[in-house]
Amino acid sequence: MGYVIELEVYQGPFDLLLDLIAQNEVDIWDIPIASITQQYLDYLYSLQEKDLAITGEFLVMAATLIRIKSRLLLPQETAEDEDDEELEDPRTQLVEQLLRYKFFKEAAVFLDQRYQEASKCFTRGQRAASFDLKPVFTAPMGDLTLLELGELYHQLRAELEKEEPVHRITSQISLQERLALVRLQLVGQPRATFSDLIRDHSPREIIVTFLAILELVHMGEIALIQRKALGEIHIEPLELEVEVRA
Amino acid sequence: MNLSEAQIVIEGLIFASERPLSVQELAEIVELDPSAVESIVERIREYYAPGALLIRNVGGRYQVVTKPELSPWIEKLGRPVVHAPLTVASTETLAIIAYQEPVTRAEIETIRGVRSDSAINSLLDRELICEVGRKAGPGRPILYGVTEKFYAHFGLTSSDELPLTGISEWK
Amino acid sequence: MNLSEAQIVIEGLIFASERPLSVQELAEIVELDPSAVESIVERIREYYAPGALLIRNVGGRYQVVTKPELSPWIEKLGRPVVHAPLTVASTETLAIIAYQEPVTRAEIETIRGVRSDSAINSLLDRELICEVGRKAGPGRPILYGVTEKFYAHFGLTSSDELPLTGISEWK
Repeated sequence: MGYVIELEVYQGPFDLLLDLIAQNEVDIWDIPIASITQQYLDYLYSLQEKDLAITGEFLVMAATLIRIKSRLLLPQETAEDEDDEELEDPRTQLVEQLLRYKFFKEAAVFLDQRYQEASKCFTRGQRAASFDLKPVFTAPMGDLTLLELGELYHQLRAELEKEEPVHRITSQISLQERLALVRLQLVGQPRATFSDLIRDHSPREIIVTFLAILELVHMGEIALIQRKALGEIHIEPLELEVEVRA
Repeated sequence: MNLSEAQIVIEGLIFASERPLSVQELAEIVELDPSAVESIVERIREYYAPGALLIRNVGGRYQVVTKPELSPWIEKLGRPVVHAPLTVASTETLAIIAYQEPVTRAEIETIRGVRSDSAINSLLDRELICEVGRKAGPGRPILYGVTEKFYAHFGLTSSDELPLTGISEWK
Repeated sequence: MNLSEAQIVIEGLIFASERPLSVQELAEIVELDPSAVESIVERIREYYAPGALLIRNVGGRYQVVTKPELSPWIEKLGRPVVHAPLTVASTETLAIIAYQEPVTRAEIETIRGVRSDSAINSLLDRELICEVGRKAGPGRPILYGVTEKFYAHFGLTSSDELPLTGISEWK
């Protein structure tokens, strides 16, 4: 025969048969079953030669084709003795299946085109979380303040630094020492600035100083004043009388 | 609410909604007739005409999307590809479900001539199809149908938009 | 590309982007001067004026949102509102992301000393953080940053406005 079938990937036996019919340019209602069957089997052999798995569906179809072929070869009078349904062209049912599959195969091509076209249209990229410009958000952050968030972050960083194994015996600054130091620096001063207090400090010392300042705020000994965002933080010692009376 | 106000509200609703909105949903919110909503949507379409956006009707629901010709630019934003390409097997299976719904796995496999479990599972994972019930009879097999997402992904207004050519040849 | 074309492209980009876009990003994509982009954004603002949308500047980046006066209508779409306060774990995780962004989960977990998946997921659900990219290197881990919602909540325009940022030696 010398007919070479490319080793295409077919979705199934219907797909393969439709391709063979198309390649042979024959009328689907009058399939030359003998030659198509041979080409079908050749394809399966070529798969086998390439060690490619042949699924059961392809083998079932091979059997069907051979059965149809043999039935077509039977003399007409024998066929007339058979049941009514056998009077029909044995190819008819197969052709109907093929046409039905062909329809959906074409519909799939249509869908694929629509899929690609539709994917060119982009929906809104962000969730519409922010249609309300008013800054009244009770949820989702509750009453968390920005300063609390900042303090929390620095506490976490400070804890991380503390947890680091200290191999160097450089000055280990304790919070208590730093607390005392900050108190000392504030004695007799109306105020100090944060940058004064951390001058020449290592990052680790800054953390501990910062924590000491937070601690002093917590104890009500000092107040922190920042006039503008990113501005200098002023530290003012508070009168402790109130504390004493309470 | 007059028509111009309704137009602004409907535009905002379609924009802000996380999913495409039907005429009925819009009509209920703005308390207007569905036909009035439809004509307002047409007005929004005209209003959008000179810009980047368009109102798309997917499965009878409205959605704002960018015009397709802008896709080369928008792809530069590196938005992850949400819809990985479908395999041929999945697209064929989807076509059968779209036309024949509700349909069982066995019916799909009869038409395709091959096992279609993995195609069905992949379509279920992508939420393009869903189980819509059980067929009466032995084994009560699962019936599949397409989802709203199917219409959105394929930019189809309704199943009427599926091509009919050749359908009479076998139906 | 002329100005009208650029206007349509920029409108589409701002609409489709998953995060607010800066003038620089837009300028790079459309290959125009930042000042030209700024004037185009003003033109889009004017174009949007009669409708439901507006271009908002969040932290120096543009995004499309619906006009605030439409919120009573949009709330009728039934967007879920979660009132549960943040857990301590989530708050800590948020603090780290706000100050250290972009930051990976592993980096967050190093600082907190505990697994932080569920805190991260909860923050993603609340849209206080989002994925901002991938870190170069093995596994290309996801990088997290805070969202425009985070800034909006605190009325910030950029991360420079976070308090106590002077102590940034660790970065």
